[in-house]
Parts: sequence; C-alpha cells; structure tokens
Amino acid sequence: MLRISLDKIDELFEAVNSQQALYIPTDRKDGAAEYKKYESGMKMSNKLNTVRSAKDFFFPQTENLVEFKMEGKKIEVKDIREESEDFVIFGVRACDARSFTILDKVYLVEPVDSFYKNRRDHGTVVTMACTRPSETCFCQTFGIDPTAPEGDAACWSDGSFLYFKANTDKGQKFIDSISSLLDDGDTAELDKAIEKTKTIMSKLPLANLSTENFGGDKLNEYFNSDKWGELSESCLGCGTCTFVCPTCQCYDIKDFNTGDGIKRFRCWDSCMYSDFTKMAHGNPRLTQLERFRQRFMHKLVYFPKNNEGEFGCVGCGRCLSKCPISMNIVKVMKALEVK
Amino acid sequence: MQRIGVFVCHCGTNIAATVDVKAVAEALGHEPGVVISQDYQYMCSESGQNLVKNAIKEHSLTGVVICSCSPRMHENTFRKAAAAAGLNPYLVEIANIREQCSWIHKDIATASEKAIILGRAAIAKVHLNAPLIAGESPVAKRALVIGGGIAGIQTALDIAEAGFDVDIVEKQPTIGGKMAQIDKTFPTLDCAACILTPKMVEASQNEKIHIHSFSEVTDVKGFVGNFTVTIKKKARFVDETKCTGCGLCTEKCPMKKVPNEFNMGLDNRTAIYIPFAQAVPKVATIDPNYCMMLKNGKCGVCSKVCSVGAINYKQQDRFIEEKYGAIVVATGFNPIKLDKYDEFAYNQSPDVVTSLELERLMNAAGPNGGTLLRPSDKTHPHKIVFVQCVGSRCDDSKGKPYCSKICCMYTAKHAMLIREKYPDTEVYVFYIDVRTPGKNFDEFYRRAVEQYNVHYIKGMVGKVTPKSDGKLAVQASDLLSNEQLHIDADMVVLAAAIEPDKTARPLATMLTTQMDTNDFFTEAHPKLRPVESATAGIFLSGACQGPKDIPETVAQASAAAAKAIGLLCKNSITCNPCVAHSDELMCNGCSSCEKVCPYGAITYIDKEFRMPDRTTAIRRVASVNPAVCQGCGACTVACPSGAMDLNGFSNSQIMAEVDAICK
Amino acid sequence: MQMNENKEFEPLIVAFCCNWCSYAGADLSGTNRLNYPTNVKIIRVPCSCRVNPMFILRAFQRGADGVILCGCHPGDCHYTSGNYFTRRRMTLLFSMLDFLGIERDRTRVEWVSAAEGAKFAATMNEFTEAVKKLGPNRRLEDLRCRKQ
Amino acid sequence: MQEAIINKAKQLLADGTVDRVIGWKKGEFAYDITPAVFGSAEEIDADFVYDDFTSANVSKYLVKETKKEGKVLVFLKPCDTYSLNQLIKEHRVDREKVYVVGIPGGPKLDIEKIKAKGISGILSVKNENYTLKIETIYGEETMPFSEAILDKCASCKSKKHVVYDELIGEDGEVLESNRFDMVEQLENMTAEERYNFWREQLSKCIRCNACRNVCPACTCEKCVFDNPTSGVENKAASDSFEENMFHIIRAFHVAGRCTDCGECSRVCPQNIPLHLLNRKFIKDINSLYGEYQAGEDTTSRAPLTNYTFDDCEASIVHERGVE
Repeated sequence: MLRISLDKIDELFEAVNSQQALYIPTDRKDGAAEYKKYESGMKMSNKLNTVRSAKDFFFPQTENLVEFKMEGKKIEVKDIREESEDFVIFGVRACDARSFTILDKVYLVEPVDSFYKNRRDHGTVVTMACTRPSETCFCQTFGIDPTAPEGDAACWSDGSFLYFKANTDKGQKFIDSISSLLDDGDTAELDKAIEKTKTIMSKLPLANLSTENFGGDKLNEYFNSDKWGELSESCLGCGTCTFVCPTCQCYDIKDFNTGDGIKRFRCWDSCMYSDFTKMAHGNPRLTQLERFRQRFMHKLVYFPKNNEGEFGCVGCGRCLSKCPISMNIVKVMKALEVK
Repeated sequence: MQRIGVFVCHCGTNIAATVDVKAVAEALGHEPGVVISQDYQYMCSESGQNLVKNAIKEHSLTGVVICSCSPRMHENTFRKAAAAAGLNPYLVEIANIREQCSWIHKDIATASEKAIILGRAAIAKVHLNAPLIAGESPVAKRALVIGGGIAGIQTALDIAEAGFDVDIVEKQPTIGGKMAQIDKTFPTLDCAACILTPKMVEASQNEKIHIHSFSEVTDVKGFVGNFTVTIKKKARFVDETKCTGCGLCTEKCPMKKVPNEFNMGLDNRTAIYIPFAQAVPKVATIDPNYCMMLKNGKCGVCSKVCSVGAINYKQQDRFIEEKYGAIVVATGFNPIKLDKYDEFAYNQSPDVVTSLELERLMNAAGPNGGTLLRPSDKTHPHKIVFVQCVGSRCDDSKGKPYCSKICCMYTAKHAMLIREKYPDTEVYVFYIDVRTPGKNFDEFYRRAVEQYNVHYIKGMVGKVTPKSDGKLAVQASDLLSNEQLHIDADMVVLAAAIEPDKTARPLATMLTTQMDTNDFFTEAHPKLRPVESATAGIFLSGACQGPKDIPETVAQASAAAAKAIGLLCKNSITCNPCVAHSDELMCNGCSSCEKVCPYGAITYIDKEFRMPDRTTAIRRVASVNPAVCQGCGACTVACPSGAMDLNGFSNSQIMAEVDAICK
Repeated sequence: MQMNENKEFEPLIVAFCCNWCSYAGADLSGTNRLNYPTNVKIIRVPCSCRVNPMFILRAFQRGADGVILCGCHPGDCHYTSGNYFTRRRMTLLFSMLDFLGIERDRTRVEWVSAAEGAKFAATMNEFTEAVKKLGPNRRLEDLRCRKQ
Repeated sequence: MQEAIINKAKQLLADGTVDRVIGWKKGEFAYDITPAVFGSAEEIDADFVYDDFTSANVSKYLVKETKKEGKVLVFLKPCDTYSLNQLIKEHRVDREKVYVVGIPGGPKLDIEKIKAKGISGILSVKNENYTLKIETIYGEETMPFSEAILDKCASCKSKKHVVYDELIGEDGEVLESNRFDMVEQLENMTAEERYNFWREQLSKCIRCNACRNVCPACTCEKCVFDNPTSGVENKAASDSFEENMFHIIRAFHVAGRCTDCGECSRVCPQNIPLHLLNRKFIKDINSLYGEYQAGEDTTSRAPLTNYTFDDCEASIVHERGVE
C-alpha cells in the first residue's frame, strides 16, 4: 500500500499546497480544532474532530448568490458565479465524509444547486481513518466504518506511516499528484492498528444504538409521540446543533442592501429557530416542540423516506458535546424508540 | 409604490449662489420613488407653495421633500401647504441645504454634492414616513413675563387688557427697569418718570397682573401651552403684604453708607431701602449684605420703628410653581462695565461718568437734586466732553461688535439738555458716525448742533488724563480737519455700549431658546417672526433681543403681547404627533422605558395575549399616553426589544437616513 | 469614505444633532456663515437620547469614518433628562468600542447649545481633522458596503 | 446534597406547595445534564440529578413556566438567584408563582477542560478528595479537580442567595472575586492588540445564538436580531462587521441587567469568552457610576435608566485610554 512516513508529512502538505489549495484540521489557540488553509509549518490536529464540520467547504455558512445594482431607477442583475479553484480537504473523518453523500442527495439532484456542485466538482476529499473514537461517537449506527472512510481518497495512520488509497478517480489523481513522495509498503502494522480501533468501536457506550426502529415508514409511530413534550421542554431554540451538524442543509435566502445595490445571499438556517417556516400567514410550527420534532423527525424519518433509507445523521457526536442543554439525537432516539 | 415630489429652493441666491440647484433637482429626480423634481426661486413664497400644492394634486404625491432652509424655519409652512393640498402634513420632509450647506460651504461642486446627499437622506426618510394625526393639548390661560422694565410692563398690560392673567417676575425690588433711571426721553424731552410711573401703577393696580418683585425664575418645564415654572421669591425680610411703604424704616436705619444702585452708586442709601419714591411695589427691602441685624444680630431698629410689624429677619426664599400657556422674555440690558477702558480714566476720576450716570446726575431725584455738578468737587462743569461708541462697534475683545443703537440719540439729548440749562457750558461730542434713523431723530440731532451749538467732532478720543488742577486733559483727533485736539474738560461722559442682562443666558438655557454670540435672544425669524423665539410659546420683548430705544421696545412689547394673546385665546393647541408608541406583541413589560420617561407618559397594563401554542396568557405591556409624551425618544433606546418606537423619527427612518448619507 | 481628486482621504462624518440645541446650533453656525467641512452630514433627531447605539454602528457599517453625537448641554435638555441618559449610554458604548480595539477618536459626544454656532463649527472642524488623521474606518466597516 | 434536594422536591410536591419542579436530569454520560421539569415523585426518583456537572442556570425557564397554571419549585444556586431576582425586577417572572429553594453552588466542572487534557472516551467522572478519577474506554485517568472547574465558577462573585423561600445548607457571602482581571488585562493592551484579540475570538462565532438563548437577561418576546423590521436582523454573520455588531449590541442590551452568571461563555460552542464583553460593561458601570450588581435586589434603578448631574462625560474613554 502506498505510504509516507509521518515524519515527512510536512513535505506532503507542501507538495499538495503547491498544486492546489489545501485545508487541514489544525488546533486553535483555545485548543479546539478547525479546518484552516494550509500554511507552511502548520501542524495537523490530533483531535478526533473539528468543531465545525467539513460541510462548510461545499455549503458555507453564507454565500452570495446574485447581485442587483441600482442606478437611479434602473436595476441591473449581476451573475456573480465564478468557477471555484481546485482544493483538497485533508483529514476528513469517516462521519463527515458520509455527510457529503447526504448533502449530495439534496443538492446534486435536479434542480442541481450550481453553487454547491461547483465546489463539489473542484474539491477533493481526503479522509483519515479514526484511531481513537470518543464516547460520543456513534457512526456505526449509520453503517459507517471509521476505519474504512469514504471520500475521494482515504488514508490511515499506524503511528509511523500514513497509508493512502483512492476511492474515486479524483482521489486517484490526488494520489498520483503526490506519488513521488509515496512508497509502497507493508500494512501489517496498520492492520493491527485497525483491529485495535475496531475493538474499541465495539466497546463504545453507544455501540449498540440502532436505527432498526427508525426510518421512512415510522411516521405514525413517532410523529404524535407523547415524548416530544418532555424532550423539547428545555430546548433553548438555539442553532448550535444545526450549525455544528455535518448533515443539516437548510438555508435562508436574504437580501443585503449595501446602499448602492443588493447582495442576495444565502445563509444557514436552523429549524430550531422560531422564524423557520414562517410564511405570510404565520408559522405552522407553533412552539419549540414542533420545531424540535421537525429536526429529529427529518433526520430519522423524513430523510430516509425520501432517500432510499439514508438517515440524516452520521453519528459524529458534535451535537452531543455542543448542545448547551445536552439534548441530542441519541437521547431522542432512546426516548422515542418503540420496539 | 411611493410617488415623491422633490422641490429645491434657490432662496434667492442664499442657496443658489453656492449650490447648483438645477443639478440637485436633476440628480434627486433620479432617486427611486421620485416622480417630480423641480427647483424654484422662493419655495416658501405663495407661488412656491402653490407649486408644491399643485404637484401634490397633479402627481398624486405620497411624499414631499423640500430642499431649502432649516426645518426649524419653514417645516410648518410646507406642512400646511401639503395639508391644504390634501396630503398628510407629516409626509413632508425638509433637507436643510441652506444653513447646513450653502451658507457654510464655498465650493459649488462639493456643496452641491452635499446638497444631493442631504436630499437623498430626506427622500430615504420620506419613503418611510407614515401619515400622522395630531392630537390636542389644553392651553393654560396665564402668561409669564420675565422682567419688569418698560418692555415687561407693556407686555403685561396688553395681555391683561385682553383678559388673561399675567405674572411679572422682576429680580429687583421694584419694577421699572432702566427707564425708571432715565431723566428725559428723546426726541420729545418729556420726563421719563412722568410717562413710566403711571404705567407702573397701572400694572400694580390691574387685578389681572401679579407682580413678583425681587424674584427669579429658577426652573422651566413643559412646552407651549403647558409650561410649569418655578419662581424663587427671594427673601426681602419685609412682609410685602404688611409693608405700607411709609419709609420710616429707611429714615431710621443706622446703616447709611450703602452705595445706591438706583443712582448708579453716586450716592448712598440705607441697608433697608425702597429703591426710589415711585417704586412698585412700594415695599422696603433689607439688603442682607449691609444689615447689621442680619449680619451679626445687633440692631433691629427697623423692626422697632415699623408700626405694622412688617419686618421679618427670619424670612426665607420661597419657591412657587405656576402653570403658564405662554412666556414672554423681557430681561432687558445693562451698560457694559468699563473696567477695560483705562484710556478714558473711568476708574481714576469720578468726573468721568457713563451716560446712565449722567442721567442720574441730571435727574431731580438724583444725588444732586437735579443740578449738574461734578461728582468730584460738586462744582459746576464748564466744559463737558462726550465720547461715543465706548465699547460699541468694536472689533477687539474689549467691546461689542454691534452698534448699541441708542447712544447717538441720548447723547444729543444730554448735550441739548445741558446747553439748555447751562448755556455757559461748552459741550463736545466725539463720534464715529451719528446715526439718527427714527422719526424726528435727525431733526433732533440737528437741533443740538444748529440751535444749541453743541460741538460735534468726528473723531475718537485717544486718552483722558486727570490733571492736578482737577481738569481732565482730553486728547482727541478731529478726523475731518485732521488735527490733534487737546481739551481740558471738567467732565467726560462715556456712551458705554449696552449688553443683555447676565441672567439672560441661564434663562435661555432653561427655556431652551436660542441666543446669539452676544447673548441676545434670537428671534424665530429676523423679518417675519421678530418677537417669537424658535421655541414655541416663548416670546421676546425689548432689549433682550437686541439694542432698542423706548418706542421700539414698547412696540415690540405690544407685539409680543399680541402673539402671546393669540396663543392664550386658544383653548387647545395641536400636539406634536411625533410621539412614542409601543408594539405590544414585542413588549416585554420590563419597565425600562418607564424609568427613562421624563413625563411619566408610560404606564403598564396586563393584557391577555394569544400565545404561539394557541393558549392565552396575561402579559404586562407598556402603553404610552400620547397627550403626555413629548417625543424625546429616550424610551426607544431603553427598550431592548425595539418594541418602543417614535413617530416621525422611527428606527427605520433614522437608519434609512444613515444609509442614504453613507451611500 | 471618499477620496477627492488629489486622493486625499476625505472622511465621511455622520453627526446626530438634537433638534432643540445642537441642530439649532448648526443652523446658527450657518446663519453666521461659520464654515465647516462638507464631510459632515447632519441627521436631525428630537433629542440626543433618541440615538440608538445601533444607529452609530449602522453608520460605521455603511461607510462612515466618524460619528459624532451632539446634544444640549447637561441640564439644558429640552426634555429635561434626555442627554443625561445619552451621556451614560454613549460613555459605555464608546468604552466598549474601545475595548474591541476600535479607534476611540472615531466617536464623540459634544454638547452644543442653540447659541453655540461657533462651537458647532469649531467642533466639526476639529472632529473632521481628527478622523482624517485616523484614515478610513476599517475596523468597523462592512466590506460589502465598501465603495468600489 | 442530591438526596436532600430530591427529598425536598418530593416533600413540596406531596404537600401541594408546588405543582412542578425545575431541576436537572441525568444524561447518557457522566456530564450531559439537561435542565428539566419534573411533575411527579417517580420522575424525580428516576432522573433527578445534582452533582458537579449540574451547572446550567435554570432561572430563565421560569419565564415560561410561571405563565402556566400552578406554582413551580426551582432549585437555584447562588449565582442563579441573581438571575431570578433580575427577572422579577423586570416583571418577567411572577415571584408569587415560584417557590425558590436555595442550594449550594459550585464550583462545577467543565467537561471541555477534561477533554482538553486529551482525555477521551469518558465513561465516568468521580471526585475523590479534589482529584478527579476519570474512567475511560482507554483506561483510568486522573486530574486535579481545580483544573477542571468552569471558568464562571473560577471567578465566582457570590455564594449568597439573594432570593429564596428556603435554603438547603448554609447561605454564603458575597466574595471578593478576580473576575475583572482579564478585562483589565485587555484594557492594558494597545487598541491594535485588543482589536486582534477580539477579531480572532469573534470570527469564530457561528451565530448559533446559544449565548443569547441561554442568557437569563435575553428574554425579549422578539429579539431585534430576529425581527426583520428592526433593521438589524441577521441570521448569520456575513461580514466581520456583523460579528461585532451582534455581540456589541447584545452586550449593550444586557448592560446593567447582566448578573454575570457566565452562561454565555459556558454554552458557546466555539469557546468565545463572551462574558468578557458583559464584564467590561459591569466594570465600567462600577467604576463610573458606583458599584452595581444586577439582580442583587428588585427595586434599585439600573445604571442605564439612571443618571446623576455630575456623571463623567463620554470623553473619559479617550482620557483614560491606553495607546
């Protein structure tokens, strides 16, 4: 298997960065990890995951869609779309990698979201297998193997070497572009490491969480469940879960008047917000209960219903650690589940 | 869709000279929502207003922007015009391109650019204007006149004559003011006291007039029709209601060496005193700076001799509060202090006097019983030099930049009176110009020169030096003959400039009225509203607004009275509809707004609301009383949710202006 | 913010003036023909206490380089107490802006009475100069509003 | 302590003093506690928890809960009582509908601080004599208790309960805290340094509104930032200006009302020290207008709805500034 010594990882990054924009997870001053554009000397984070997911690269929090220029009483419409530059996101975890599949199901079906597609076409996702999962991890629940991540190319670490494998043509291209730095090597150490991770996976507290009682056909079981009241009662209605979630894909479109024109932009929205689904007549979701229910019903019932059983969650665990009141999809599934 | 009309005023050349009004009208015509943009010479003229009215009708305008002078000047004019044309008057906005643009900028290009921006801001605002309906508020049927000189007296008499109660607040123990100190008046030479004192008596006897002498205004609250004024009645240590003005106390008072203000300090009075024989109210006042009883508790003579027991050494300042519909300011003037004029030896020789001092020296009730004697040695002066414009028309910091207006005439009067009474006395008048614009004024002056042989010399006195023989060496230049003159005079009379009373500025502050840099009150319009201040319900009477002679003062006093009467005649006045209002759906009922409201206009009600989950709940919400609210907007910022907003100056309107300016 | 032909920085100054004192003071400086730079654009508010911190931030967002708030002198407020609230609010707001590292010379409160036309003009001249020295507002501007 | 609290709750429910109980409910792990409303002794027995991780300030829930029928029991730590008092002062909570039991407060633990030590796969956390024994998938770890306490507890301002119907345990005192140290440190930096500091912090903001929604002072029926007619509504910071704007205005709106409970910083998913903005206002208010502690009482006038004739001028910001 093609591999590179971890000692030479800086060379690898430099090589990639010289060809296209490279983003890697790196530690901030406050200790949390975030994706940053690679600069010489930057170290890759050891953290299990970033606070913000990797979805930002394809679905940024805000992006301008179109501009209107006003000259006196005339309005000119300006298409501001530009071809994205090629870029590589390195070190994406298996959960986040799967989230792109989920986002693709929303944005790449007709009508195709050209903004998303543009970036998706130009971005290469290089994933990194997990070695040290956390108690909040439950990607297995959704059939994700963190030791065999998806993405255009995947890589593994055994502590001394990084091993590479291409999953797509784009991934192959990426590996080709750095092939001069790679050698073919023995995977015995890696296999051991993977086995070790797999053992840990089976011992995780959420290892047995299952989706078997959820899915597109469970609308009636759960929609009117009397559990929603107590589950949602302490929800603050903030957007933390939504904004750290790698699969949440809702956005709002707004106009910003710059004074001499309008910039129409979209920005992430959260179904937890009180003005979500607000329409001219009012809001069909009256209270936080309905909003809360929507978020989890969408992930556990509606999304699989419309997407061949694919759930709207990848088990990354971000919402588990970030929700201000520690309410999350795991608690919801456990409370709600009818066997 | 808005249909906005823009009207750009030239204001003659006031605007058009520095702002390219055509270009402004053209540029603003391209703004969104603007359907007509025109310029005109005088937008405030009838034909200008008609232009606006016709455009409103013809183009079915939904908003009007006038680019003209300050809204403080003509906002109402244009609102009325809009109303007359059927447009809600609050859909009019003014862009101030005169005071805040053409008058302060010189470069046409940048001034025009700024005018366009100001116009744009007004257009942006008017887009968001809502039609407002003004409420009404009652008018207190009582006027306050501040100052009891001839101006205040005349105003009070006229207002009382119209049937309204009027209070005069005078800081001195008597009304009468400066006119009471004057001997004779020009150009008729009739005795000032003979024409003033009957008016003083009339005022005191009119049951509609209430005189607060020895009193000051300390606080003014409220607004037109509804002022609440606090008046401090200073302790005079004499019970006004008991004192008969017999004067026995003033005869017996042992403290006789108090400089007599009424006679300009030229003689003395007692510590308990009545300023002059015809004082109104004729009530004694104890001067606490000199009274032995008040200073160290030793004396009490006045109390012993007072047969009615009016003396009260324990009297305290009293404060009374009264409601007024209108306030007239008549605080008058004073001659400036001449401390800085050493060249005229005012501080060195008692024979150098001011004109007002001369009035007292010549007055029958004055220190010399009407015989003109030199203050120094009480001898008859044979040569008197008058110096004009002492401190007037000065461009240095010593004096005043303006002409004091009355000096030329009173000096002619003095010269004439002296020559009439003492033909052996030679009189010299040094002048820069002799200004005599007034009915019979020039004739009067010519009489002084031609009939009375007063020596008028164009030129300034350079120096006055007291000599050892008691004469005053006057060095002067005659500008016409270009000669240096040396005159040994017996007396020198300085025509000191006049300035507003020192109490005027703090008063202006209380009244929130404007003053000019010389502390004269500024009229709302120098031509069209000469007796009103820019603050509604405050009127100006007499020399507080600018130097004036007596006939002018009286004329203005009556004019101010007429304006005040016009206001008092109304049962109610239209309220400002630009008041705060609270959106109940957003209000938290937190009470922040209530705490910052200076008028107590905000109360809270418990109201039943339908909650989002379709249940009902009682919530506490703010409610604004629009009749009490004055529209300051303090509550709008105190409110964190933005439930509180202000009509006419809403959050969105102000932000639209900000946006337009920063565009 | 704008650049004139010589590319000298011409700051945009937004001045909020209360109707009763400062706006009248500005009028008076006009009546007396006391010049101050065209950079200053006045917005009339009933009282200085009407000025919401949001308006000030808005001005900076939209391209103002300096914001000055003028009101009646303390004690002279037409509405008795408005400017006292203004004083506290603006002190705290300006202190916060300073805390965030925004140049403190970009904001100012000045009390200008209706009689102080000369003070108004002098203040505006001085403030414009001070802001000119600072250069364009970069720390509190919205890039989307930057003029091309 | 947990037992005493549970007994008290059950007793007050049983004797009809209260109809509901606001407290904390245990989660999946050792630390993921959720505030909850309990309606019965059974629910309490099943899930009620009070331990080193029950740091959430539950006073804000009273705004909603007191609108409902009946009386509600709330357990408040000292800091939370300040929040409740402030809510009572602003008429957001009807005191009559609340039964307050004061309970001893922190210091509480910050799971983020434990995780920051590289400890992951946490299964349980036990406090043994101020040493934390942390059981993980990867084996047992230990760390000193003091290194894992929440920032808000590290600068605790008061152990005193300012409003309660009864207390469990002793009442404490107002403390001398070092809570303004960091503010002062920032004040002593140059403007440029401060600017860079805050840019780095605020640029992390994802506008999730957690700080606002958890804040007991932010109980507006409709927040200006959610109101499309307010002119400042925004859902996401599209520009650095908007990152600043939101936090400046939020801090300004709670200035003089913020009790410094520290919840904003605790819940921030991006670890932005938002409490420093509020503390800056508190520090300024204290030094310029006299000591003021929001929530200390329900009658005093708040600094921003108050004034004195001789307040300092805004120019003080220039005069005392560091450059």
